[in-house]
Amino acid sequence: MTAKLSPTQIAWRAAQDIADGAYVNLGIGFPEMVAKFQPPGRQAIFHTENGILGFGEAPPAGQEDWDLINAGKKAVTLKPGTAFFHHADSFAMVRGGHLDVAILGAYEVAENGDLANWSTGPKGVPAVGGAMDLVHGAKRVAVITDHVTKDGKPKLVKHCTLPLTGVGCVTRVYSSLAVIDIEGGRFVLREKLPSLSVDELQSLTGAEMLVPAPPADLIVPEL
Amino acid sequence: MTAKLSPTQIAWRAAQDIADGAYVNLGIGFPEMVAKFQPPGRQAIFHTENGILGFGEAPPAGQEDWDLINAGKKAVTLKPGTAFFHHADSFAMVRGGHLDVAILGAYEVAENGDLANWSTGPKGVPAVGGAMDLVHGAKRVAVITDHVTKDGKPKLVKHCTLPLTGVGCVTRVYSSLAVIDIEGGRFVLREKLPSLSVDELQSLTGAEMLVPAPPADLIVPEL
Amino acid sequence: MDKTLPDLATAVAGIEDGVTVMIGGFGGSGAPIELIHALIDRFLATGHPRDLTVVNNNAGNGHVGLAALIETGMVRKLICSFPRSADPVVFTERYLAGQIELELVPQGTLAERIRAGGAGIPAFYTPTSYGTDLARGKPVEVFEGRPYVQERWLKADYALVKAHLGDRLGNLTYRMAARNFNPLMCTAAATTIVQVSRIVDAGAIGPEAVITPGIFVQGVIEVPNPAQEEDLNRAQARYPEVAQ
Amino acid sequence: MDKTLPDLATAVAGIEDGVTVMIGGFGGSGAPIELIHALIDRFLATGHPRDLTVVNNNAGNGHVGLAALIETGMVRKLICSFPRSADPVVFTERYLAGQIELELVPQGTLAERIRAGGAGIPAFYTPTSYGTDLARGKPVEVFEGRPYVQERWLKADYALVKAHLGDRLGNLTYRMAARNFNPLMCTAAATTIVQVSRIVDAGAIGPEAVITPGIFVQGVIEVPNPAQEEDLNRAQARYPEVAQ
Repeated sequence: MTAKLSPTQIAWRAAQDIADGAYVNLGIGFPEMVAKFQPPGRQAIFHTENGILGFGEAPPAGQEDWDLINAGKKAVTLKPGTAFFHHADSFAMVRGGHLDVAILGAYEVAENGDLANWSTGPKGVPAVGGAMDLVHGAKRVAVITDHVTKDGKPKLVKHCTLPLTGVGCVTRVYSSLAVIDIEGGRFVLREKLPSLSVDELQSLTGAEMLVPAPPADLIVPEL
Repeated sequence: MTAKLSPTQIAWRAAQDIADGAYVNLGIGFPEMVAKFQPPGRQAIFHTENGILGFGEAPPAGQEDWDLINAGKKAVTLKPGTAFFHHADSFAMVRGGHLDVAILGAYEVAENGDLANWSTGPKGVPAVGGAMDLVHGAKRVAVITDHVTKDGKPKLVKHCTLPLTGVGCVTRVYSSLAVIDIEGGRFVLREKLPSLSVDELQSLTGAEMLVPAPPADLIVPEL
Repeated sequence: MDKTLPDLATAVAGIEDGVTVMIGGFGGSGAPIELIHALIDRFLATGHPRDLTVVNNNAGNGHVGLAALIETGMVRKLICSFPRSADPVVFTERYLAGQIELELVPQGTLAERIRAGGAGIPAFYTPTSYGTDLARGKPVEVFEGRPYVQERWLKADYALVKAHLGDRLGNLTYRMAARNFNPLMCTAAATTIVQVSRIVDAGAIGPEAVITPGIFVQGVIEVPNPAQEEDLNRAQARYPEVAQ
Repeated sequence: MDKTLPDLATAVAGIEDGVTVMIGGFGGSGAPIELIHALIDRFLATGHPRDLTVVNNNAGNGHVGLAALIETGMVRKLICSFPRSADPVVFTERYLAGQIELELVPQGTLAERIRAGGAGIPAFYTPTSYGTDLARGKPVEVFEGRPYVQERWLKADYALVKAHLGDRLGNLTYRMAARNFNPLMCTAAATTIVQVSRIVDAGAIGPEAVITPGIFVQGVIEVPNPAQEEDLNRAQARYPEVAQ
């Protein structure tokens, strides 16, 4: 197995593209880690579906207030400038295009920007939450994901096989191996791990990557 | 000219049908007078389109606060329990069927409940305000009006000739001569001035009135 | 006019078999646990109400609140966006056994459908779910070159809501993110019953601080120190206390 | 991040010819008089912006604020519900002379169209205006046996808004019924510029007291003791002070 970035490192890389003052929604689970890695001097404002803008980090254990939680039902904290609102206003922010960035996990991303991240098929209990709203709302929809599945199959694919979350919505993928944009219905390689050749990366990717310029080295600190 | 009720007296009569605790919107101008005549022991809660529920009477002259006005741009006052909200929430109350009664003025009311009260035709500057929303929102839409125009023509008609405010929306008319319900697409006489015969009233009305039971006397105090 | 109710039993007494009940909250925050438990009490005593359609963002957690309501078998159908939680065993078992129907709705669409129900808007268009399984059978229309899915309003016979302060006219405030779906559900139900931590005099809530104006509220019941679902679940509570 | 603006001229500097500008307020309450006057100043100095489409509930009163904006000839089209006032002479003359276009919209539909613009909802159905002249040419659909008119969202390039308190992140409160259309317009414009009576530190507005969260606001300018249209009109003020 090739060396690859840890989830924490992928989150770090995604955080570097978030501008100061950006309004950002982080999907529940793994994407929540992005908040920890804001570059010095920048401060994003985080939105959560359940009606908070501008919340702070998790409180110390034992100091949770269960009326102050994020969409993942984890406790958060107040900061100066936090605002509360109801769910319809919250999704007006999402659907109305007021968020600058949404960062979500993925089961599959297709070269045309289709995303599948809510259902692994007819078995089990389906659950969608706010993902389908987020992918059509934020100005920029990015995905953070392992480049391949646990079985080694590409997660960046020609066509999604799993139920779609949204059509043509993803514009950038931060994977464990590369940073890939989606432009004009194609994967465009921007950065890759220096230890990996473009051919090796292509072999782990389910659709052809365009490489219009030599990809930059994807360099991430030990975390 | 037959004796008739003054606008103040029509407003008094309309006020008698408003239950304690009812949520009520009064159209701008003449209908606003209804608020003055709530029967003892009853307290309606008044709504105004520009985002106040539960406001109080006009302040003394010179004590107006021009951020505290009703839809007619007249100054009102706060009462314990007043609430402010924005215009979309205000019309959610209207359109969503949360008001018990709306009382409006009329140019014409047709026997099927059609109302014309916003435009006297293509001349001049048209203005509609909240009337078209109110007629399709409140649980009960009542009209207060002179029974005939200044020229003596019926305002209760077979078909409206002026531009409509709403279709089939009015259920009761408080006129200067009578109280008339609209049921099953027909005028139904409920009360009339004792000085007036049913035939006289019919001659001033532009469509046939049903009189299923002897009409009650419409008796209103001197005001 | 005084909308205060004497006790929890009275608050839920009117809810009949087969009705649709919106239940506020997002996970445990804003969940009207005591009202739900009062409804369970009534069912255990009388066998009613049953065959309920419940609208909530989630499907309950552990064995209290909404999960307990499902566990008693009172719920025929659930309309929600995310039937997962730390401990979703009650819903999961019922669902996989085919004992409860699920209508899965994207969260923002769920919120907007409830708002539409309260605002008298029978249908609206949203980009959400276009091209996905959740848009199946729904009309699609193109506006300004982009496809949108037509969604319908959602209304209820009852809403069970948790607020923070309430006055006798039904004006409400909420505590932090416990607001979530609660103000929307107040608007979309024919009868909205609210549990508040404290009933205050009219005027005690400033007119600019009112989040839900009283016009949307039919009954208010004071429940001081309401239980929080997360605390109950950490204590492994079950409702009713003796397992069935 | 700091959204405060240095002066009124800077606040309105980006507004170009031909754009759509939502202007908050209902009559004089909540009308951003100083922002409007700053826009007039710019037009008088530079000849721009002109050919504006303005969205407001009314059409101005007397010779200040929106009426003055119309009087200078900057407004090509007005979208409003009620172009009448105590002194509507400016709009009335222009309209009857065919010098300004009018799109008349029922007040609740106007509010909902603006909300829809801010909420990403391109169209919705309302019973309002069904069967009237104002529904002409609009699609009608029947839901549950009742006919509804399809209305479209309304968005703007700019919103000029009056609020009460604002912080540097753009969180806002409003004063009494001066709220009206202002919070909606904040959401529906690409760039929302707000005049506030006082700029306060982030955190000075409690998180439950925020009416417009900062995400909907691009610029905040402090205007202490803002003029009230009613007072200006009682004093028979004109803007600019020398009649044109």
